[in-house]
This record gives sequence, structure tokens and C-alpha cells, in this order.
Amino acid sequence: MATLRIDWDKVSRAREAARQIADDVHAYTRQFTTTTIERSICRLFGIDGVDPMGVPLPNVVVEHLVSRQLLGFGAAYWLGQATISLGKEPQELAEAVARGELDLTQTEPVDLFEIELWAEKKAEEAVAKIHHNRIIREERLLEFGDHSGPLIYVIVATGNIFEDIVQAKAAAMQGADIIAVIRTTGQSLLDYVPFGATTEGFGGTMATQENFRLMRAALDEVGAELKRYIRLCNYCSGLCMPEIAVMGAMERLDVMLNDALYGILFRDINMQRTLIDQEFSRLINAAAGIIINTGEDNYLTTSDAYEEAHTVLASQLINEQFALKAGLPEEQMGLGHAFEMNPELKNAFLYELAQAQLARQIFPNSPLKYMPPTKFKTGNIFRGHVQDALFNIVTVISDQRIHLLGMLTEAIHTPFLADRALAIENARYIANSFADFGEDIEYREGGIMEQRAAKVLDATLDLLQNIRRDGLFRAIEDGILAGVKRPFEGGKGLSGVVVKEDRYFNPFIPLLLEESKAGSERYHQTQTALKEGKNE
Amino acid sequence: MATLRIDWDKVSRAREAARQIADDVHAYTRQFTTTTIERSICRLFGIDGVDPMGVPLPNVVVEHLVSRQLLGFGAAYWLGQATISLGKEPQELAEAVARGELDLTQTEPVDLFEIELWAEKKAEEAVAKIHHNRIIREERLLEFGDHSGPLIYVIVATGNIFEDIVQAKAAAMQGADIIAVIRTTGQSLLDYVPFGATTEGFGGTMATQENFRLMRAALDEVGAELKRYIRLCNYCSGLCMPEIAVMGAMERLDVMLNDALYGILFRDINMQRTLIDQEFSRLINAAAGIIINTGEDNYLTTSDAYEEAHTVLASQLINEQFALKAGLPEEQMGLGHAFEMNPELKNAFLYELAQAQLARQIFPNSPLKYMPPTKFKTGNIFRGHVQDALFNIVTVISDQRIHLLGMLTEAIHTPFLADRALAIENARYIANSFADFGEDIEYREGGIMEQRAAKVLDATLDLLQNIRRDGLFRAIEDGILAGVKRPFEGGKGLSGVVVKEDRYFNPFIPLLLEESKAGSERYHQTQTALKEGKNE
Amino acid sequence: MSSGRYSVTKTDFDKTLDLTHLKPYGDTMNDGKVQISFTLPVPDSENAVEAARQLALKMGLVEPTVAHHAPLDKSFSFFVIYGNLSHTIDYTQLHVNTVDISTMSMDETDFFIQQNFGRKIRVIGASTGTDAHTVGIDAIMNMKGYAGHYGLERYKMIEALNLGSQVTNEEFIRKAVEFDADVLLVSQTVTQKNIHVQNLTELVELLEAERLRKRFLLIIGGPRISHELAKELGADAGFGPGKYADDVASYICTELAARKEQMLKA
Amino acid sequence: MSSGRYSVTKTDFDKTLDLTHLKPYGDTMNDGKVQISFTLPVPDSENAVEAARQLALKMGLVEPTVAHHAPLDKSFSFFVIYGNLSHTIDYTQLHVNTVDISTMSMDETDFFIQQNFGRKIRVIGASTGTDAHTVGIDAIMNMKGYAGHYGLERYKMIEALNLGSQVTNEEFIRKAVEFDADVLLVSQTVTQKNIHVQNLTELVELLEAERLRKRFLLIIGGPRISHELAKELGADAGFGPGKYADDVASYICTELAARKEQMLKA
Ligand code: B12
Ligand code: B12
Ligand SMILES: Cc1ncc(COP(=O)(O)O)c(C=O)c1O
Ligand SMILES: Cc1ncc(COP(=O)(O)O)c(C=O)c1O
Repeated sequence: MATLRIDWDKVSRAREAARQIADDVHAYTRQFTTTTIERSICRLFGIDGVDPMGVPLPNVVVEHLVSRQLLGFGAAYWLGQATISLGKEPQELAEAVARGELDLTQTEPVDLFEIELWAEKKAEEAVAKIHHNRIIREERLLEFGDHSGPLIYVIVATGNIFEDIVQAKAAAMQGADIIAVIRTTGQSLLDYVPFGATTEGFGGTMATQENFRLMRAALDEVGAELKRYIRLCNYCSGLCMPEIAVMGAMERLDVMLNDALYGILFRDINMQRTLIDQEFSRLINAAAGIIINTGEDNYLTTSDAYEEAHTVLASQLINEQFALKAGLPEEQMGLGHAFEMNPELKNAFLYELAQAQLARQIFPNSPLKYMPPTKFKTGNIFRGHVQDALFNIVTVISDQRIHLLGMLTEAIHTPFLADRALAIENARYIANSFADFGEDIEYREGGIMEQRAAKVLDATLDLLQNIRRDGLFRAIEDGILAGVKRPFEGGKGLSGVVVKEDRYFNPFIPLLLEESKAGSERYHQTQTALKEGKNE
Repeated sequence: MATLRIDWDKVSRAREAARQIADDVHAYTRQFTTTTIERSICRLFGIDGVDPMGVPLPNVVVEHLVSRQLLGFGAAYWLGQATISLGKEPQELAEAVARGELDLTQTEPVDLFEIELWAEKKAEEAVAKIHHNRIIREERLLEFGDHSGPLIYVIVATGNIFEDIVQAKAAAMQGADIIAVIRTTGQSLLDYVPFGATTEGFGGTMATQENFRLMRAALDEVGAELKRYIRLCNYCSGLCMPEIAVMGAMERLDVMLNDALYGILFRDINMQRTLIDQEFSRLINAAAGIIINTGEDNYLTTSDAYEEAHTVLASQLINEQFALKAGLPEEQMGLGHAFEMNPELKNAFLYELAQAQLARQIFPNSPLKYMPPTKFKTGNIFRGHVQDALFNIVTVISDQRIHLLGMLTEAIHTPFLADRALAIENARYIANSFADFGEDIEYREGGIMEQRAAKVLDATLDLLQNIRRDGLFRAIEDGILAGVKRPFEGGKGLSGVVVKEDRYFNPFIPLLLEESKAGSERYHQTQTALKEGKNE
Repeated sequence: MSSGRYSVTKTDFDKTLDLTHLKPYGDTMNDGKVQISFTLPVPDSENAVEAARQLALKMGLVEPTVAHHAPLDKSFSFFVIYGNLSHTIDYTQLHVNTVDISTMSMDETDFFIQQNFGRKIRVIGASTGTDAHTVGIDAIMNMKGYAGHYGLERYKMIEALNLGSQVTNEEFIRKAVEFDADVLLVSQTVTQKNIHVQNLTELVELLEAERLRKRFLLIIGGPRISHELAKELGADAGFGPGKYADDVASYICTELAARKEQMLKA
Repeated sequence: MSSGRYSVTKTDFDKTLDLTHLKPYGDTMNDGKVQISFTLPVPDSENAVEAARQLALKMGLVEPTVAHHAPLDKSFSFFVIYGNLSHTIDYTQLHVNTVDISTMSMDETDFFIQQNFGRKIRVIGASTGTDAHTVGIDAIMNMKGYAGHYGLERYKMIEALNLGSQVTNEEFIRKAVEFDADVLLVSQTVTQKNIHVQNLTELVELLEAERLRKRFLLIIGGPRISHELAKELGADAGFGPGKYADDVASYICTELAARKEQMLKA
């Protein structure tokens, strides 16, 4: 791949600023837990199902603790105590709570050490399940092989999981590598996760564990037929980040959108809440071997892509640091960016390529998620198809990994079966036609593209230094990203933030970190082995 | 523009071989005139109109001479003698011949010198008209300016000149720079030029002088409104090359398809006939300041573009030499090539770009005519639009001049109004997005593209050396171009070839050459002035 | 099948434009050419092609050509069809509601307001319901504007308040009363299952229930909004793609001035 | 206009596939989604959009959306429309003629001919009439073949003669008799004004007039040729895009063998 000359010293300084920004945030957020983190601990302990009113049992349990103002000890604490003293499994306890037959905080006190011991054992079981799923994925990828270059990513969004399955299978047949099931509008604002298979959604389908399971099974089936591992993607961001991460880990999702900044800016979720949630959700994603996708691309649907390109890079650098804190290795960091320049802009292609190239070079080991043109799509499907072709070219030249295909009907409706097929055809045609183009050219020294990249990098460094000075919270209050201002105490979900008590503990954190580390080591060993295999 | 490293020594040797090939052909063809050359002399002398049977008067006159086996003296000779001896204008004489009232060969003999004197004077009048048209074009181009970069060329092909005009005006509004009126199928095989405005055609419209005039007027009108000079294109190739060239010169066409090789290979026109015709037609085009377009692109619609790319370059080099012989300067040599690789071919884009770049660098001053994908277009209009986008990208990167737009409906019908509008939108979007891309990259030394260009150049040199050895006639008999074999004495039109008698003369040749030379000098002066103006 | 299907006679239709029988145009007046594409939930096969062709016939196409067919999957096939539409429209009988106002520049609008009202006009806007798309309403309202057209916030004689997105109808009305707005601007981007129609109908009903409808000039906008639709839903005007702040501002001041005059007369 | 036009009630159609009422598919069974584009010879305007919408209604679209409209010129406008088609097709009642032969490899075909005829089969081909497109017939006949399928000239048991293009029907028949062909291959690419139908009809009529029709297996091909059309025009088989020499050769030998058997029986 041709490369742009980049001032690497500036890159290091920008990275360092981002690290400090993440540190500062972490120093604050570590003091808290949230309702959804505790619910996800319940889930990991095996609590599932809904009460007769349809309220998920994890919510029942956590609300129960909240109402007693005792959530600050953590769900693990209370469940551990109750399990030990009553000799019942968490699921039974939760059901009893739901029936109003049990007050978890009123069971016989047990020694903290004993609770921790129980919790650790229980947590190991859960992490073993996550590990098991991870191994299945690894084995399938070894068996079928995994192609290099961009992975074709398409969405299904019918609202009906069974219809989604029809579309997803067709897309896999046509050549899709990743199927993302878009979530129904507004689910990210629900402070619980719906339950069961669902057939009504709006611009997308409910993210439920059963829906995950159904789609996973369908993709495994078509994958076995095609002898390809088809990856499944869904969304973490929102008020239930860690819970959905748990569901994804349990049902072997492969990619998950996970970005607190997205929630803050585009869903008006309280910044404290979601940044706290993000960390635990990323720990889970990391351990599950799931690639996260961040949402920087969205900035450019709101702000101008030419003027605000540096905010994307700045946010990618911050997201990288947040990810590292959660033990998420580079190979699972699908940092987001997008092709959203105004098509009327002269040399728009050069600016897009410069930006994509910059991201690629600054995050050489990350499976970058590259989003197609959306904002400047119109009802003119013919021009739209050409916009997507240019996007596909940039993807191939700059070797992006997660290639989210544009749809010619982007401005009209969520994709029809045929739209997706045309998009895949477009992408494959380009990938084949331009296969080695990125290798066969060089960027002119000091040319428009290099100048553009340098300018974006400069602005990024500036921005990050400012954010470091003010702190991320303040920067968001000032509307520094995507021009959206969000108050520190505003937005949804702040009430779910709870100060951790001294005795608070989360038994999963060390186990998940260990699992991530081991998984990443296996990944690198495999990669090396594959490379050596090729060289032999 | 980025450039490929090319072995210029091989280019010189190839050019030298082509020169010798053209010399050899010329040594043979100079011995002959043809019926259509003589008819075009009649036309230049002002003979127009049809007889009551609808036969054009130039045909009447020339058939009259043929039937007496006296055409070898040339029409100028007989018309001159008759004019002088009868004191009537050529048109009156022709009408008399048509009525059967006059035998041109039976008028009072006149001294050859006197005939030549008359012919020269008469010829000067005609060339003055051509000159006048040329000046109008030059003035308009100076007044409105002429943009650099690719000229957008679209076709109209309704069959009805009045409907064509509607379409052409709309296309001009949308941004077209050149309008080509496609000729009705098979007109190239007619050994006469139809007369008057026509409304019935098949895959195109009749090329008649009246149709030329109507379209020219329409384009001048819309051009005045848009403050742009809209160029008009039509076809010379076929059995009436020089006659149509005369019509084009008279009606101020700007671009004409002119290629004997095309006629030989794709219309089975006799090779001797059309190579003789070609020379005089190019003399006329040259003097009229008309850019010729050659037909190498067609080879690739028949043969495989990857395997036979060198035949295109070889033919371009031969055509260049033929053009030079006719006094046609580089700036009027619209040598043809095409984007016709199989879209399933890996790295097809690289091969296309390498070829386009090669042509561009070998003919740096020629307004190359670059043809869009046609053969691999299917009824899948969506994919077709993307194929055209890639073609547009190559056009812009390699700075082609005459940019013949592809149509998404190429495999279905001659273009609808909307097809053309979408094609223009596609081309303009690409031109703007990639504006400086060609400047901003470099080709990797020894990369796939450079290797490909070198391979094509090698094969071209080989081929030209073989053709030089065998002679062009023999090479065509052997099917060396487009895999089509044509016998020396086969095909249409051989009977129209006539050996020149000693007294034969064509008064136009020196005048046309002079006009071309003066025009080309003006052109270069203007270019230099414009450049200096810019630099000031 | 009748052999007339492949009629070889030249179809000699009248080539003059007749607005009472308006037809699509391919490359000849009244040729009726249209392009169609769709998917059928059956495997790609000659039978599927025939089904596609017959559907085109039912749509009113004469001699449809299935220009492209391809499998999308084992049990779906895709088609591109061209043909000549036999249907026509009497164009002279169409009377679509349009905003018939000539657009003024920002300065002209400011001057007009100054002259006619002597005070600032108060405009409140939002993207209502669950709709989180703000780019459209921002394009109209924000200082910066869109595509080179400054937004209402930059107008000297307009007081503009943009509430952003996901504002409920109830809250929107409450804020409008609080702000003492003259004009309400509502943006709706998501149209799936006609949610925009539902949202806007609800807004109008709420306004009417609270007897506030006449108090405001109600303007709606979004990618699928036309003036025609706006009127039908009970709004005063609707603006879709390609309309900018200057169009909206011109409409606002002209319309408010007209209303004022009418009131004075009455 | 009825306000039902913007119905907000969810359209709850039956989502199970019913082949007797086959409908286009967008993203849900029976949603009937189709895409349409065309040009109208009127200026781009809200009236033009309404005309486009009404044409779509006439074509049987329910709730059509004009997703795009743009001027192509002062007096032409272009539209892209999406909507739900109300028409259906009874797919179970379609009986299209197809070539039902499983394709053999070149060697299998050669072997089959050897076994069944013990002599070479003689095939003559051309692009007839004014048609100058040879790529199609060459794809089938030339040694080299097309898209990885060898042409008939390479078959050991086929004697193939390709006359090239622009061969008149009369000359084609004359040469066929001269060559003592078993099979005639005719390619037709140009279809404007149905010239291919005209050409092929004339060929069949000429053959019949000369009482030669039964002597040859007559096969036609080209981008707009289907087996159905071929049968209708009086040919024995038709092959369109995506068909290659092996398909044609398999058909030829199977069909000739069947005919031979029938003859022997009679
Ligand atoms: C940007 C965008 C987003 C951004 C929004 C960011 C933001 N701050 O607004 C993000 C990423 C957050 C987003 C999210 C979603 N989106 Co969205 N999004 C788009 C996109 C790409 C562009 C819209 C846009 O900004 N256009 C540019 C503006 C300037 O145009 P405009 O709105 O038409 O405005 C003009 C006129 O209409 C008019 N106007 C507009 N409003 C008003 C108001 C008044 C008063 C007036 C006078 C005029 C006026 O003036 C403007 C200038 O001319 C479109 C696709 C597309 N290309 O259209 C999808 C699209 C609108 N989104 C869609 C969907 C489904 C969603 C989601 C529901 C997806 C999901 N399942 O999560 C979510 C949820 C959003 C929600 N709850 O509403 C669908 C809607 C389908 C449909 N027809 O219903 C679309 C069409 C994409 C698709 N094909 O699926 N989206
Ligand atoms: C190449 C080409 C040319 C070349 C032909 C070179 C040559 N040696 O053949 C040249 C440049 C000479 C040419 C000229 C013209 N062309 Co042309 N041409 C094409 C083009 C680009 C490709 C056709 C092609 O080769 N396809 C590839 C082959 C392999 O596909 P195929 O023919 O379908 O063959 C397959 C099957 O159909 C089948 N098959 C075909 N024949 C047979 C026969 C038998 C017996 C069997 C069993 C099977 C079979 O097997 C093949 C393999 O699967 C098409 C556009 C397009 N993309 O389709 C236009 C096109 C066909 N041409 C067109 C026109 C109008 C012309 C001209 C009339 C233009 C003009 N006004 O001058 C001229 C005149 C030609 C004439 N008199 O016939 C139109 C036809 C419009 C219509 N529907 O009627 C098209 C569609 C372009 C357009 N949009 O305007 N053309
Ligand atoms: C990072 C991220 N998370 C989540 C989403 C979707 O969020 P929601 O489900 O709230 O629409 C997006 C949307 O593109 C995203 O980029
Ligand atoms: C050089 C040249 N001349 C003429 C033509 C057209 O010839 P005809 O009018 O015979 O179709 C072409 C077609 O593309 C061409 O390339």
C-alpha cells in the first residue's frame, strides 16, 4: 500500500494527549457503577427471562437493590450473600424477588471473602462460556480461512428477525462477510433489553438475546454451506452497553458497535453514565474476541466532513485509549470513520483518500470501520451508486478492513434485498478491478493529499491538546465534537449512576482481562503461523 | 499528470516502422482516384441537389464519366473544359447532364493549362468558404473560451434529425461539449450521400448536408445561450469519405470519424478504395480544422482488450502517419482507443489506466478519443453506470481529450434523454472529484502498470515490424487487426477505383495543404498567446 | 400467446406533445419509455422472466423487454425492464398546491419585516417525536445555514429558537407558547410506516384541541414533505429538499403580512 | 384528493409466499416494492412531480414516492419513483418453453455424436440481414469460444462453417444447401424496430417456400432471443446471453438423435 509521509512526532504527541484525556476520565468514572453494569453482572450470573409484566429479571433485581439504595455494594455482593445463605441459584433468587417473595438485602450476612470466592467461581463459569464461543469462532476461521482485505459489511433492517434472516442469508450468498442487524429506533434509549424473538421494529430490529441466537444460527448454517465464516454484528451503544455486550458474548457475535461518545452526542445519553458503562462493556467485548466499532463516522453526518475531519481522528485516538484501558487489543479496535465529503467539492476524492490513508497509517493494526456516503445521497439512485463506487475505491486503495457498503437507496429506505445485492456487486467489482492499485502508485511528496493529511493531523493535535486542558467532559459541554453540546448532568440515564461502596466488587474484571490477553496472544500466534505458512 | 516510464527508443522505432508502412501504401494508392473523390470535387465546385430519381447530381456527373470510362482524367478536367467552352457553372452543367442534355466529354477541347487555371480559381473559392467556417469556429472559441481537460462527447441517435436536435440541445444544457449525430446503419455502405432533412433512420440518422446544417444551427443557438462553443461531430468513414468530409467542411462540423481501417475491418469496404479515399478526406478535414477520430476502439469490441491492446497502439501509429501525409496536424488527430477490458479481470483498472496513459504519453499533443465500455455492458444498468464511472476516472487521470461518455443502457438501446443526462452527471462528478488526482500520484517504478505498458509497447513494435515487412495490405489479408481477414480485391467499392490518367489533376490538394498549414500555425500562436496570458 | 406480441410493424404514434395525454419520453415524443426494476421471490429462470414480463404488461407497458435478470439468491431473482407505457395523464387538469412566493434575499426580508411589522418575528423550530435528525432543521435555522444560504438565526429581524431533536409535540407546544412564537417550524425525516404523517397529524390535533392552531403559522419540512402534503395535514406550508432559509423566510414574512392586512380589513 | 392517500395505518398484508399471487419483493414478502424511472416532457415542477406520481398510480403502485426529480433541460424532467405494486401474477399458470437438455462437455458431445451418428454433424452459421455483429456467433462457433467455453469449430465431431455477418437470408440458405448442413445457426443482435423478428420471420418463410424448413435444425441466438421467442418465430430453439457452445452442441446432438429415433420408428 502506498503511504503518505506523516509527521510521526505529532502522532505520538496526539496519542499522548489522548492517553491523558482517557486517564482523567477514568480517574473520575472508576468511582461509580451503574444499573446496567449491575444488570449485566446478573446476566453473567445466569439471570434471564422476564417477570409477568415483561420486565427483564436483571432489571427486577437491580431495581430492587436501587429502591433500597444498596446497589452501591454491587449485585455480586447481594447475589453472593443470598446464594450462599439460601443455597439457591441466582436465577431462582431473581424469580423470587420478582414474585415479591424475597428481599435480597435481608438474607443472612456472609463473610465478604466467602462471597468473593463464590462470585469468582461463578464468574469463571460465565467466562468459560465466553471462552468457548471464542474458540468456536477461531476454529471456524481457521477451518474456512479468513480473506485479507476489506470485509464486506451490510445491514439488514426489516424490523422482523425472521425477515432479517432471509435477507442476511441472501447477502451472505452474494458475498457479504459481516451482517449487521440494525437496531430498532430508540432502543438505545431503553434502560432495559427486550426479551425474546421479535417481529416488529422501526428502521431496525430489536436487539434481544433470542434474536442474536436466531441470527447466529442462520449465519452459521449459510456459512457452513458457503464454507465461509459469516460474522454477525449488533449494537452495544446506548443505555445498556454492558448488558448487550454480555448477550453478544454469549451468542457469539463478532462485531459490536460500542461507543459512549456516540450515545452522548447522538442519543443524548448522560456522559458520565455511558462512559462508565463503556468500560465494562469493552472489557466484555475484548474477552469475547469481538471487534468493536466506534461511531466517529456520525460526526460527519452532522458536521461538514472537510472542515471537521480532525474531530474524527481526535475521537479515534481517544477511543483507542479507552479501548486499551479495557484490555481491548488493537486487532479488535474497529475505529470508525466515513466518506462524507460534499460530492460537489473539487478534489473530494483526494481529500477522502488522504483521510482514509491517514487513519490507516496511524492505526495500522486496527480493523478500521469505514462508512459509506450517506448524507449526500439523494433520491437519485444512479448517482448514489457512483458515489458508492468512489467510496469502494478509497476503501480498497487504503486497505480498510470493515467495509460498510453504501446503498444506492440510502436516502429513500432501509435496504431492499436487491439494493444490497447491487451494493455487493459494486464493491466486488471495484475490489477486483483495483486489487493492486494501492500498491502500484505512490503519493506525490507534498502533494494535495499529503498537505491535506498534514493539516488534519495538525488540527487533531491542537484539538486533543485543548481537550486535555479542559477535560473531555468540559469539551463535550462546549460542543467540540460534531458541534453538539451536552451538559455534564444532562441527558438520559444519570440516575442509573451509583457510587461504589467500599465493599463493592465486580468479580469479572480480572477474569475478562485475562481472557482478552490470552485471546490476543493466540491471535498473534495464529497470524504469525499463517504468515510463516505462506512464506514456506 | 503522473507519467509512466517508457522506453522512448522503442517508441521511435515503432513510429518509424509505421511511417514506412504508410509510405508503402501511399506509393500504391497515389496512382488512383475514386468515384467519391471525384464526386467530392464536384461538390466543392458547387454541384448539389438530386435528379428526379433522387440520385445526387455529383453521382450523376461521375457515373456519366465512368460510363464513358473517362473518369481517369478527373472531374475537374471535364467540368473545367465544359465550363470554359459552354460558359456555364458546374451546377448548370450537372443539371444538364442529369436531363441527358449534355455529354461532358463531348464539349469543345480546351487547353489543359486553361482548365487548370479555371479549376484553381474555382477551388480557391471553395477553400475560402472552408476557411471562413474555420475562422468562425476560431472566433467563437476565443470568445467563449475552451475548457481544458476532457471534452464531454455524447451521441444522439434517434433517426430523426428534428428529434436529434431536441436531444442535442438538452445534452448541451447538461454540459456536453461535443454532440455526435450517429449515422443510420449501413449508410457507410451507400455509394452516395442522401439528400435533404431526414426523419427516418435506424440506430442513427442519415448524414446529409441539410441535416448537418440544421444541427449546426441548433448547436450554435444553444451555444450562444450557454456562452460555450458546442462542437458537432459526424462520420466520414465508409464509401463516401471525401464527400462527407466536404459536407462537414461546408457546414462547420468540428469532429469527424475518419478511418479507412475501420471501414475495411468492420464494414468490409475494399481496402484499396477506402485508403485512397481516406487521404483526400483527411486533406479536407485538415484544412477545415476538423479533428478526426480514428476507430481503433472497435478492435477491442471484437478482440479481447487485454490480449489485443497492442493492435490498438499499432493502428494509432499507422493512422498518425496517414494523417501526417494528409497535412493533418497533431492537434487534429483524435486517435481512438477504448476501455474494454473484461470487468471480471483482476486489476482491470490498472491495465486500462496503463494503456490510456501509454497512448497519452506517446501522442502528447493529440486530442485522443477515448471510448467507454460497451462490449461488457449488460442489461444491468446499475453495474453499467459503475463501469462508466471507472472509465471516467481513467479519462481524467490520464487526461484524455475527447471523452465519449458511456451509457448505462448501452446493452439495451440507443441513448434516451435521461441516459445521457445521467452519463453527463457521472462524468462531471468524477471530473470534479478527481480533478488533480493525476497530478497527485506517481506510478510505482516497475509496477504492474509500468510492466503492462512496456509489454504492450513491445508487442506493438513487433507487430509494426511485421506489418512493415509484409505490407499493410497483406497484413490485413492475414487478419492481423481485430482478427478480421479482408482480401485485397474483396469488399465493397473496388469498382469505384480508377487509375489516374496522365492529365489527371486535383486542384484542391495544394490549396488544402496550405490552408491546413496556416490554420495550424494560427492554432499554435493562439495557444502560446493563451499560455502567456495565463502566466502574466 | 398471440403472435401480435412481437409485432414488427413500426409503431407510428403521434409525435406531437399533447398535455392532455402526457406520457413518458425516452428519445421520441410520446414513446412512453419507462425503466422498471424489482425482485421476485422465485428462482431466476425463464419462468421468472416471463412472470416479470407479465407484471410489466399489467403495469401498462407495451412490448416490455426484460433487459436484465439475475439470481440474488437461490430463491430470489432481480429484473430490469424497459417498455413503453400506455397510460397517460391529463396534465392540464393538475392543480397542485405550491408555495407561490418569490424568494427574497436576507436583506430584503429583513427590510420587509422592518417595514411591515416594526418588530422581530419569533420563530421556534424542532425535529419532533422520536426523530433525531437535526441536519434539516439546522439547515434552515442555524446561523451558518446550508449550501450557501444563511439560516434564520442570522436574520436581523428574526428571533429564532431551535429546540433540536426528539422533542415531543406537547413540549414543543409548551415551549412555543412560552417563547411567544409567531411561527412553528417542524422537521420530519423518518417516514417509515408514515410516522411523519402520524406525528404531524397529532401536532395539529393537539394545537386545535388547545385552540392554538390559528395563533401560529405552522410550517413543516423534510425530505418527503411537499407543500401539497403539508396543506393536507393541516399545516400552512411545507418545504422539501432544495428549499433553504431564504425561501422559508420569504414565505413567512409575506404570509404574515398578508394575514395582518386581512385582519386589519376585518 | 382523499386523505386516505397518506394512510398511517400499518399495511398488514399477508407475509407468506403465495405463488398464485406472486408479487415483487423489497424487504418483506408481498410488499410489492418496485423502482421506476422515466422522463416527462414538461419542466421540473411540483405539477410535474404530481403527474409522475399519478402515472405511477396508474401503473398500479400503491402510495408511490417520488424519491427524485430533476430538470434535464428547460422542458424535460426526470423521476425516480418507489412504490408497492398491487398487481400479481399467477406463477403456477406460467408455462414457458425452455430448452430442457442437460449440458454435456465437449468430449461427451463428441462421443455422443460418434455413437449415435457415426459421422460429423454439419453446422453452418451467420449473422444475417444487415446485422454486422459477429461477436455472438463467433462466441458459439469459433475455435476459441467465449468465456472459457470452446466453440463448435473445436469439436471433433462437428463440421462448422461460419459465414460471418451481413449475410442475406437468400445467400444463407443457398450456402446451407451447398454445405449440406444439418443445422443452421443464426445470430441477431440489432433489435431496433424489431428488425430481428422481421429477419427471422423472413428466413423461416423462405425456407418454407423452398420446402427446406424440415431439412434443417434451425437455431437462433442473440441478446434478445429466448427459446420462447424462437419457437414462436418458427425456429427449433433459441439461445440468449449466458448460453455457450456446449449448451448449443448438447441441444443439437440430443435433438438430432431424438429426431433420428422418431424417423426410424415411423
Ligand atoms: C444524517 C443521517 C442520520 C444521522 C443524523 C444526525 C443528525 N444530527 O441529524 C444519524 C446517524 C444520527 C441517523 C440516525 C438514524 N437514521 Co438517519 N439518516 C441520515 C441521512 C444520511 C442524512 C439526512 C440528512 O441530514 N440530510 C441532509 C438534510 C439537509 O436534508 P433534509 O433533512 O432533507 O433537509 C432539507 C429539506 O428537507 C428541508 N427541511 C428539512 N427539515 C425542515 C424543516 C422545515 C421547517 C423546513 C422549512 C424545511 C426543512 O430543508 C433542508 C435543506 O434543503 C439520511 C439518508 C439521506 N441521505 O437522506 C438517513 C435516514 C434519514 N436515516 C434513516 C434511519 C432509519 C435512521 C435511524 C432510525 C437508523 C436506526 N435504526 O438507528 C437512526 C435513528 C434516528 C431517529 N431516531 O430519528 C433512514 C430513514 C428511512 C425512512 N425513510 O424513514 C434514512 C433515509 C437512511 C436509510 N436509508 O435508512 N441518521
Ligand atoms: C460490439 C458491438 C458493435 C461492434 C460489432 C463488432 C463485431 N465484430 O461484432 C460494432 C462497433 C461494429 C458495432 C456496430 C453497430 N452497432 Co453495435 N454493439 C456492440 C456491443 C457493444 C456488444 C455486442 C457484443 O459483442 N456482445 C457480446 C456477445 C458475446 O454477446 P451476444 O451477442 O449477446 O452473444 C451471446 C448470446 O446472445 C448468444 N448468441 C448470440 N448469437 C447467437 C447465435 C446462436 C445461433 C446462438 C445459439 C447463440 C447466440 O451467445 C453469445 C454468448 O453467450 C453492443 C452493446 C452491448 N453491450 O450489448 C452494441 C449494440 C448491439 N450495437 C448497436 C447498434 C445500434 C450498432 C450500430 C447499428 C450503430 C450504428 N448506427 O452504426 C452499428 C451497426 C451494426 C450493424 N449493421 O449491425 C445497438 C443495438 C440496439 C438495438 N437493441 O437494436 C447496441 C445494443 C448498442 C446501443 N446501445 O446502441 N456494434
Ligand atoms: C457507535 C454507534 N453505536 C450505535 C449506533 C446506532 O445507535 P442507535 O441504535 O441508537 O440508533 C451507531 C449508529 O450508527 C453507532 O455509530
Ligand atoms: C472510425 C469510425 N468510423 C465510422 C464509424 C461508424 O460507422 P458506420 O456509420 O458504418 O456505423 C465508427 C463506429 O464506431 C468508427 O469508429
